[in-house]
Amino acid sequence: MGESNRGDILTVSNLHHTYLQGTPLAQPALFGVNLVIPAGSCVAIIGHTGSGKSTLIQHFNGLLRPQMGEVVVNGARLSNPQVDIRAIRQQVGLVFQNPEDQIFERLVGDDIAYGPLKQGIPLSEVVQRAKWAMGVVGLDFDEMKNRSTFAMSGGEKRKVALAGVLVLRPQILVLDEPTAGLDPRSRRDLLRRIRDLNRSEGLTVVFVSHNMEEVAYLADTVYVLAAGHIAFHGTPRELFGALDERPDLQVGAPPGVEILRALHSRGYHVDTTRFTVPEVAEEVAAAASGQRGPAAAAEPPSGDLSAPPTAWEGPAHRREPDGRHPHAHAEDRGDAHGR
Amino acid sequence: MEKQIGFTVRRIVVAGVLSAIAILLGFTRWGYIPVPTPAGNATIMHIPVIIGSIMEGWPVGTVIGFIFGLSSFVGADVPFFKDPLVSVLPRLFIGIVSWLVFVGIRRWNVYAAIGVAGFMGSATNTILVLGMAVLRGYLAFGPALVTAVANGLPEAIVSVLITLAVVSAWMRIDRKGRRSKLDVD
Amino acid sequence: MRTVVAGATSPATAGAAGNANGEWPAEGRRIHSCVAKGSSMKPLIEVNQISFSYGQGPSQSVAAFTDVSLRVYPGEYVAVIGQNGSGKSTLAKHLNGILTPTRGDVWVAGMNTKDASCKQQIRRCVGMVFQSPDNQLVATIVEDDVAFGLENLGVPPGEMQERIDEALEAVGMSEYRHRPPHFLSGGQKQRVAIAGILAMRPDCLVLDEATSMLDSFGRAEILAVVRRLNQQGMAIVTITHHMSEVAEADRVLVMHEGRVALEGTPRELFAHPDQLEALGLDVPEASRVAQQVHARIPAFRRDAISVEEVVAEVDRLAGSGGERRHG
Amino acid sequence: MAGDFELTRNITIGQYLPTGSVIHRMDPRLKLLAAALWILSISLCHTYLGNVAGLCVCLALFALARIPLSYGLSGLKPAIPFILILAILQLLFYGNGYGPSGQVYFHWGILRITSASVRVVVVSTLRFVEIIFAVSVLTLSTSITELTHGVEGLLRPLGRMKVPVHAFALIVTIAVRFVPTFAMEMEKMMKAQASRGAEFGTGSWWNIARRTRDVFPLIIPLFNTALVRAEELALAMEARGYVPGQARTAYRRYRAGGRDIVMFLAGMALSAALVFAPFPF
Repeated sequence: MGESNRGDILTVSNLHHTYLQGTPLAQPALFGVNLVIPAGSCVAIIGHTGSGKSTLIQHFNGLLRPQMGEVVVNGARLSNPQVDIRAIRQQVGLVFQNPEDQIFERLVGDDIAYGPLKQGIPLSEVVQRAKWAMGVVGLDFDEMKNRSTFAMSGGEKRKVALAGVLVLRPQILVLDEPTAGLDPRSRRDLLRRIRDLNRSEGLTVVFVSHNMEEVAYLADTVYVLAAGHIAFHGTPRELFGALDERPDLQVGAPPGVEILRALHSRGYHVDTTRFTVPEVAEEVAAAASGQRGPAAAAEPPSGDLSAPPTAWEGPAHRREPDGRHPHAHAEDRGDAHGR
Repeated sequence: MEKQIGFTVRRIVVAGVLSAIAILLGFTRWGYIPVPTPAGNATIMHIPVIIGSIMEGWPVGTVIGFIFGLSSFVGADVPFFKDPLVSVLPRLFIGIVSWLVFVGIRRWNVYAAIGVAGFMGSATNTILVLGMAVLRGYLAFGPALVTAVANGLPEAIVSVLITLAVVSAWMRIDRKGRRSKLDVD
Repeated sequence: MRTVVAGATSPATAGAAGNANGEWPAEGRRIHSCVAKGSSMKPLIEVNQISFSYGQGPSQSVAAFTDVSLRVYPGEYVAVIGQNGSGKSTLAKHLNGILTPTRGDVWVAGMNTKDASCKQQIRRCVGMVFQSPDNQLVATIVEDDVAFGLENLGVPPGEMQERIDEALEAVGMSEYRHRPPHFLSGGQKQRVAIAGILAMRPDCLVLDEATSMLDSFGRAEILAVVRRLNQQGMAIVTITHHMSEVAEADRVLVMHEGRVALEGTPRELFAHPDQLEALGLDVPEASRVAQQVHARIPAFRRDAISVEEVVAEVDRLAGSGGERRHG
Repeated sequence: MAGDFELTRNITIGQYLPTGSVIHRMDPRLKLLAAALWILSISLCHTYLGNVAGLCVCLALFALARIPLSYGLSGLKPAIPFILILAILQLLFYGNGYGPSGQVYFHWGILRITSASVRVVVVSTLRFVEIIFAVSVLTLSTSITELTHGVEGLLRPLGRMKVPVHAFALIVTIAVRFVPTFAMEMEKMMKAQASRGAEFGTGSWWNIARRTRDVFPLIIPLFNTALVRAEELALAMEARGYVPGQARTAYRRYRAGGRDIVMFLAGMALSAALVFAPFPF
């Protein structure tokens, strides 16, 4: 957590927040949160209802200002009352959980254009940006721009909400439970698009999720928030490997990891840091055929990550070469074993 | 099923949620549009009453009006609203007037009927409340008239716009083929 | 698309009692195993080839679903799964007469849902929990909300207290009884909604996408409550698009574009991931793992659907190599 | 600035202050009825002395309810500018109005200050203070749930006369139930809009057009979601066996004890006295 390299686009240090501070109804929500988000990374924040995660993400774009501690976005300190908050909100795009609460125009096109038009951006550029944003989330510009926002499915609404934020051209995208309530197909589609945004467009993504399959699929770094402080920080691999020793995190593992943990606790020497379906199947197969000797380390991941179309495709870490990954060493799976 | 009179489940819930909005608007500053007059700010808290009576009939409008009246009575900062005859009684008529206007005009043009009902409902609120304030001796006629124009006019305009937007979308008589601002080609 | 799986693995076609009466549409053999528990009993809910369309007039009506049949026996756990727009939620609203079919009949405990005079009894028999936790609580205090249904049924005030206590206990919300609903989490509100139904002592609980607006913790809370109720003998019909909720059901109906596309036990369904995928549905991860292991080790059963079953299967196969285990 | 969005946490409907006094413990139906009668008689009383007496009774109520008077005064504070403006306007113009104008104290141009206008100013100011106090005692001593139960209980007997009172009670309950829900929804919408570049409360307050335009993208979705909620709520209520107009039993039963009745009768007597007693001036 101490690393503060040049590539950090957002840092939170020793952040405290208390609702209704100074009144008898004061409710403390955050106690000294520290968090570093490197540019271009994809960070998951996991936490129970009431863990303070929504309070935390509202600090990222200045909806809440630090009462104590500091939030720095691209070098701008949010505790400074003089900071240009509209610029911050343009850099940090925040998508809330419920799309109903963030779509307020009658027509899809108008809703997506709301932000840039408020900023006074010329219409021709707004149109260009909207085309781009809608394309990225998978909405057809010509077909959708004049559609009513009432007559949309849950998945479409979420895409409109996402496009309405992307059109601001943020550098950091913050998503609160981006897939809650979606059916599997829309969910997969949306997750793939978010991943593409992160991997191809280089957008920094921070998302809140309870779904460990999703975390495994998207995130390269995970923060677990519990009772207002960071209780765990590491890669998904490290998290899933540590669950046995850290029941306090109250994080449910993906079912594949559950299988490996159950096998591990029954004495099989399986590698509990593996979590994609092909990896888990490989471990299970090894265990079932009695190959999992006590000293055997896991084999390197097989190149064959082509799961059936339903599966989450492959592990979520392939970006070490550029060196931005904060925990590249953890990918060395031999050392993660048995932590 | 369509022919049911009295309070159907639907009418009860619509009256309930619209009353909730009327109360909420009163408790947040969003119910007010600041206009400096003796009656304080212009208000949009009566719009749920109008919407309720257009959508579900005058009894629903009257009930919402009553609840709106009570909440404005309890929460009033302006002295004469602490008189139930000013804050509650006139509000009972907003629903009836807007419903009558709506029913009267809708055979020609539903869209226009909603708009005019929005205007007349708002005007009813302004005229009856201020009229009652004059009758009860809180306001002289002159200031009341000034207030009626300064507050009543913006209230009525906002009321027309919101009522139209909400009711027409709900009745699905939205003008078809609306074009987004982005539709520039 | 009207996928019906040719009964490659269908173990129990003989048990499909409906076939004899010609009640199942003759569109091919289904993966359909008859209910083990209660097949001899009378069905609690009997849905006979119903269709439903929205809107009036043949010109502008939109079919929500066509030719759907379904029986729910006392104590059974049935899941209806499908994508958004597959007609599953509209079907749910037929099970207690909120909607009545355009064609065909729905019988609840021998009463036709079209019979207005039976409405109250049908509602007492089949309780329904809806999607949004906020939009089904009426009262300003938890216990008053639980009482709402009892007041409607005309339950004598003396009896109410006991029923309310019991219902709140069953969902684990007793300590919140004096709270206003807006201080509760989504999962807690949904538990209160279930308590409101339980207090009416129904024979069947229908969950109409009751978990889809909850986070995974809220969902786990609800599933635990539902499992317990089913174990105590209550029939459950759950409408969902979460495959993980389907694994516990006795029987699953897959709806697609207004028709029943697949039907069978969860195990039978999960054995056909390609078909489910074509219907836009997912297979639980444990099941996918089992299938991939099966591809490597043919002796490994491919139809394991839960974490426990996969682990048990490993134990079975590795049992011989026990010296490798150090535990 | 940050506090701008924390709507939910600042909204309390009702301001219940439990002290366990006799007023708090009074049957909410009788309390509500007595309060309504008392407020009505205050607004019907036009004499100086009567209103002074009424004010004394209101102060006594605070003592009886063991609620510090500061709570009543804090309700009064925001109203002071309005009271002043109104008093000045009335003093200056009311003398030209209708009705007996009485003795003229001051006359210049169109301005006439008469005994009648002085009376209007003093009486309406006093009346305002009395009603604020009376309402404060009621809301501070009765929780919002008790209030809705009180309304329902009061109206229940009317149901036999084919008045849809149960429907009304249910509407009030639903309204109270949904205020916090809508408040949270509004907070979320404001935050979502702020995140997309909207600025709330930065427009100058005299910039009416600007402030009004800000309101639309909040109010219209609020109505829309409310109506969607209403549809779902109607379904849920039907699924729980609610049939409008049908006889229902009641979970909450209030039984007015002797003390409740005595207090209510005392309230009635005071109300009657305020209206009918021949106050000399």
